[in-house]
Amino acid sequence: MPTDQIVQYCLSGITVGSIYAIVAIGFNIIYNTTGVINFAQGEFVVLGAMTSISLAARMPLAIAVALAALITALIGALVELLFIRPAKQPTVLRLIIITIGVSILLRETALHVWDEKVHALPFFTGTEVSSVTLLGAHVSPQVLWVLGACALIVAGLSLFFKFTLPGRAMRACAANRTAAQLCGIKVRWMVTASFMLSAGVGALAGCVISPVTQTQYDMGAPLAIKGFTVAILGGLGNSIAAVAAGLLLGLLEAFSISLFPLAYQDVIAIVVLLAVLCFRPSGLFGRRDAHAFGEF
Amino acid sequence: MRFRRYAPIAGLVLFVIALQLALSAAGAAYYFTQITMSVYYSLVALGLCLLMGYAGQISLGHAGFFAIGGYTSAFLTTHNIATSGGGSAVRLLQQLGLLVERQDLYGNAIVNLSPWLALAIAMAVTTAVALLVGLPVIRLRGHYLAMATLGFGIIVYRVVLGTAGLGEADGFSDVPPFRLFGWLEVNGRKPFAAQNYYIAWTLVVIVMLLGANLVRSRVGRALRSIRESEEAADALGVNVARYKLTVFVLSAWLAALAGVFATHYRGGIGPSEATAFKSIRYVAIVAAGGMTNLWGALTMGVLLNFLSLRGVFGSYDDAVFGAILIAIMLFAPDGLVRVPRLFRRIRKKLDGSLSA
Amino acid sequence: MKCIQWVGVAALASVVGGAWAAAESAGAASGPIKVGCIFSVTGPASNLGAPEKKTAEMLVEKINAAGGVLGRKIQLIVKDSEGTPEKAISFAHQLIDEDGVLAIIGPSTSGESLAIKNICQENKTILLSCAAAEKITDPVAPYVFKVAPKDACAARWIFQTMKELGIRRIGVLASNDGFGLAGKEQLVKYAPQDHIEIAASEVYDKATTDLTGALNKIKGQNVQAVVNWSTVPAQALVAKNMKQLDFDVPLFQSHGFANIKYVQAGGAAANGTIFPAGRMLIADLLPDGHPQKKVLMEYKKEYEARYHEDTSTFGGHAYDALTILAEAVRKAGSADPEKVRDAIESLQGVVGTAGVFNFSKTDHNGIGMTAFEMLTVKDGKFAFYKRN
Amino acid sequence: MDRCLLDTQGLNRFFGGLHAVRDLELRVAEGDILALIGPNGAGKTTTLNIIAGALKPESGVVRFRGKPITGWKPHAIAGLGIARTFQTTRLFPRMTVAENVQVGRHIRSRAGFLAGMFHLPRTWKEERAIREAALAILEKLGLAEDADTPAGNLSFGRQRGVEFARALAMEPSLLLLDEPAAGLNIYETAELARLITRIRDWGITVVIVEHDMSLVMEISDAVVVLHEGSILAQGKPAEIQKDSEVIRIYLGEDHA
Repeated sequence: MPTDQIVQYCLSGITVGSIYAIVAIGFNIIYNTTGVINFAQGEFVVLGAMTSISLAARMPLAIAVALAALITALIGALVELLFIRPAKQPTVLRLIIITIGVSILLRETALHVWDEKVHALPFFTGTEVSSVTLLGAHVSPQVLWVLGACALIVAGLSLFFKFTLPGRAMRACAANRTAAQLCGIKVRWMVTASFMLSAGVGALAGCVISPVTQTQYDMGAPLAIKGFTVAILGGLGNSIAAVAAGLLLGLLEAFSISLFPLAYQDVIAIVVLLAVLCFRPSGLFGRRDAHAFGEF
Repeated sequence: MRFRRYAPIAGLVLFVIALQLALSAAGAAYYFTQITMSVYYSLVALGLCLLMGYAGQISLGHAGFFAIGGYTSAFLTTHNIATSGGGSAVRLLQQLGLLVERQDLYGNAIVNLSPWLALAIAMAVTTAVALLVGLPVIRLRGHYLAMATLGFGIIVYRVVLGTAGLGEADGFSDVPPFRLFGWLEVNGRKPFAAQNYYIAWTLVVIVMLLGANLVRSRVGRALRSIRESEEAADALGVNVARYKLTVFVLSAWLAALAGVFATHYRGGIGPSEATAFKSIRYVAIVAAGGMTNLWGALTMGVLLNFLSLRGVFGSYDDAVFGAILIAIMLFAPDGLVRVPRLFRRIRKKLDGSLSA
Repeated sequence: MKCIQWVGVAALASVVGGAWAAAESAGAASGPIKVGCIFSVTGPASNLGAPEKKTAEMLVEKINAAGGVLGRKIQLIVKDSEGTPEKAISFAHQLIDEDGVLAIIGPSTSGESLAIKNICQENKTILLSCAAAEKITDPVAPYVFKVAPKDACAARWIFQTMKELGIRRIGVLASNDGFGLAGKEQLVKYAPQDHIEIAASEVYDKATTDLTGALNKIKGQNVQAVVNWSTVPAQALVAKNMKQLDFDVPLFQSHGFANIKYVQAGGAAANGTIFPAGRMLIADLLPDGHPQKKVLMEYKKEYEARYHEDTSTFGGHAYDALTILAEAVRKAGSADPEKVRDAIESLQGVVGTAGVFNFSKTDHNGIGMTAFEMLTVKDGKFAFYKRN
Repeated sequence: MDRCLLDTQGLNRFFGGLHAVRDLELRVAEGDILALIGPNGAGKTTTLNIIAGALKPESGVVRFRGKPITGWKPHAIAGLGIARTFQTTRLFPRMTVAENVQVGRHIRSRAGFLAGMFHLPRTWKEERAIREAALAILEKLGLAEDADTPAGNLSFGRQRGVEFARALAMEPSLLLLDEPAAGLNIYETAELARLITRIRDWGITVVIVEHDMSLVMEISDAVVVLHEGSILAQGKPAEIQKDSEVIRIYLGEDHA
């Protein structure tokens, strides 16, 4: 295969991979604090994108995106307060089912608040036709924004979890909930904070990828499934690994197109997920026993 | 005393007959179609109830097994094997009477496998897939298990949607009826409505009989012990891996069986039967039924599917199932059908406070 | 016995349900003419079903306001099948056996239409499908009709335009829904006839986030043009990704692209796209004498005023179906299914949004090549495609 | 007197860098109560878990009645009649006490999926036998009146009793007890002592890991003192009490 085609497959793999990575980061935040995979994470991405699209019509893009992230964060807090907190010492099974129910409700509200049509946020730089050429291959500048946002969020979250008080408190909750309580950490509010943070990050992800992937009310679930795959592939809880795993999966999918029909692209991603789950549940980068406690 | 355990089954049979007579008398025989379809769907809920409610193993991909059963049977009973060589095999099947000659849409004669052979093959395929998926999956727990089963369901959906031989987006729409014995036939057309109503309910009554016995037996206790604490069950000599795998395959069979019969009854099957959301609906039904409660799963399976198939929820159909999931898990983890027990507890508390 | 308690409850619920429904199915001769609608208002095919439902409800009000048909009001019973055949079948039985409808409009997708084709035929209920697949009316079932334009005609128009541009070798992209599947079948069927070679073809899913990989694969086959056949919103990605890939060969779309939303989503990348479509999108550019102009302008005005959103050709299918049905009932002079069916078969020159319908015993679709115009997109708006 | 029921040879187990069990040579005589004692982290519970199959040793052999059972799965080892209790009681909370004990009868009954589904006469008899055996053990341990209450609702002490009843329902030949006295007051510990001696009188060999020295010294036939994964001393309780080495590692230098 000619080199520019290979590079092009790499770039399209990176484009898709960065989208999965930025969604996967959202899972790790909640997983790190509560030990639960939040099935409604995909819906935070959609809500963020849709809100910013509505706002972008009335205000400059940057403010619209920031405001959308804030609003979705508040929705995240609401979701935690209404649906997660009332559950008294829930088993993992019950929490999974609750988050599935929440994802359905959020999707239906998105349908009835907005509509079933497709929307897209304008490109941050350039337009639909502009493309950046790298080694003879072309990619939309928006992809660089997605990669940039990915790096920014990972760096920001690493700093937050390592050097700020609430960040360390959240990690304490993940490591040992009762011990954290004994140290005076209000665990219940930490969980709420983790939902807010994860919803905000999800919203940012939604806004950044919207020009590339477009946004529709029911795109949350398929995106969430790819996000899980990447989060688990990297090693649950570890967001830096999630970005690496995201790019890996993106490249795998991109190159799989050159061999298999596009229709089976998803099957390959899921087969990878099943393989990781069965043979190395702690993920490619997680330490064998790391998945016992979430570390960032 | 031994037959007291079969009273609920007898109650169910009486209800089924009474309902049929009442509806026929009231000239409302048109309900049979939607009831029959709901009953087939509740079969899947019963299988999932054994797996998720009793053995505590979540599965977000059980619609995949319904689709495997339905699609295998649909493909085998519509694929014209006269043209695909293997002459000797075809002659052998002919002698065994396992072939059916009929006309396709355009009127030219085709030869297909008999639905009985197709059913056997569908169940064999389901067993193979259930073992293939089950073996690695039984080692997983919690959200890893949820993810793996969700992944399995999506693979089935993608394969079914992406394969030309399986009709891609249109699926199958010309599946012949399934002639059981003599005049008994799984067929969606109006003259067969009452007959098919009873075929569906008979399947459910048999499964309820076997299921109710199973959950009260040694195996039922072992499954529940696995749900409560795998380590303790293992230490008591329960072969946790084998039991989880067996109940996984058993629930897959029930889903596939429902798939085969529903496909012949409706004369077709589409990829929408294998979506992740369809699996989640079964989970919602079992949860609403009270998880560890076969009767709950049956009641909610028939009732919720019947209402959904009648479009009572309109465009909020998905939202209703989402709300059920949340409400049950938050407020009534024992499900709705245990409500009588709830009243008894409240009454006991009231008597207690009154007499104290 | 706790089980007996809830058994009673379940029985009570369904008997009550039975009584409530029995009272509703009034006699067929007098009273309102019942028409059932099965649209996928939500779910994956909501971009087809939602406009169809809004259009049907709007048009029925208009017809009833003008005195209904033969002095009888039309009672619309709309069901949301979420694009799933199982619900379509359930609703078809319910509408036919329980509500005793004269005809069923919809379903929106091919899979559902094929699923209920036999049910409607056996129960002598007229089916006016809004889906695209040729198999709905081939083989012809007496009671089954189709209002969506033939994919074959759209494919032939594309190939004719390609022949004029000297294009021999093409790549095909299609969505994995009924519409994409039916279109791809016609492209493959008519390609040899029009000396076109399909070098590569890929099917993509509604949830696709990026198509650069697939387009890169097709670009590798050095094709002279790309045809995309889909109703799925992800199709706007095709134009964008092609531009980003600097893959500048003409992009042909199907009549599934005929929604201004996709042009807006495609932005500047959509310019220059060539596609066959009904005349709804360029109604204002039609010469005044054109038969469809009045119908299209009226429909656009009322729809946009009422729902504050652009019209789409899919919504138009519901408009045509209901118009044809009303016309047939007027012509048959009664609401008897047999007579109305014969009337439809004899209908000529019915002006609809998709084209002018001329039915016959063998043609249950009524519109052919004339239903289409080759259009293109010039700086964000639809325009006639003139080969310069 | 080779009445050795269970023995281990060269047993090793690591947790990361920690060498928890170091070439352990343990011999358990049939009919005895053997106590495994030693300071925290001496490898007592690790040894117990290896014998019960919950943990796999890096090297070494575990033999039961001379037959190697190293690395067997817990349910296979349980099938040989080796029962165990857990440090933190692991009952089946939402199942009734009777059902908990009935699961204990699992290895003593055979009805499988098919027999369970069809409920043939053979299964009736076995079910009745299981119910009666479970009730008998509950009566023996004085827990009969709680038979129908969910196990999760019982007090801590009674839950421990149910765990004992469940283990005894397996009619084991060897019972592994993991700190049964933890969290019990003096009266409950005394009652536990009487129970364990009764269990031994029923002919069941007992291996007990325990910190409560008065309980250990009162009921044990043999005591093994573990220190950093290997045996420091073993013998009759009286001898162990006087052993200077044991006192040193327990009470520190100046008391020796």
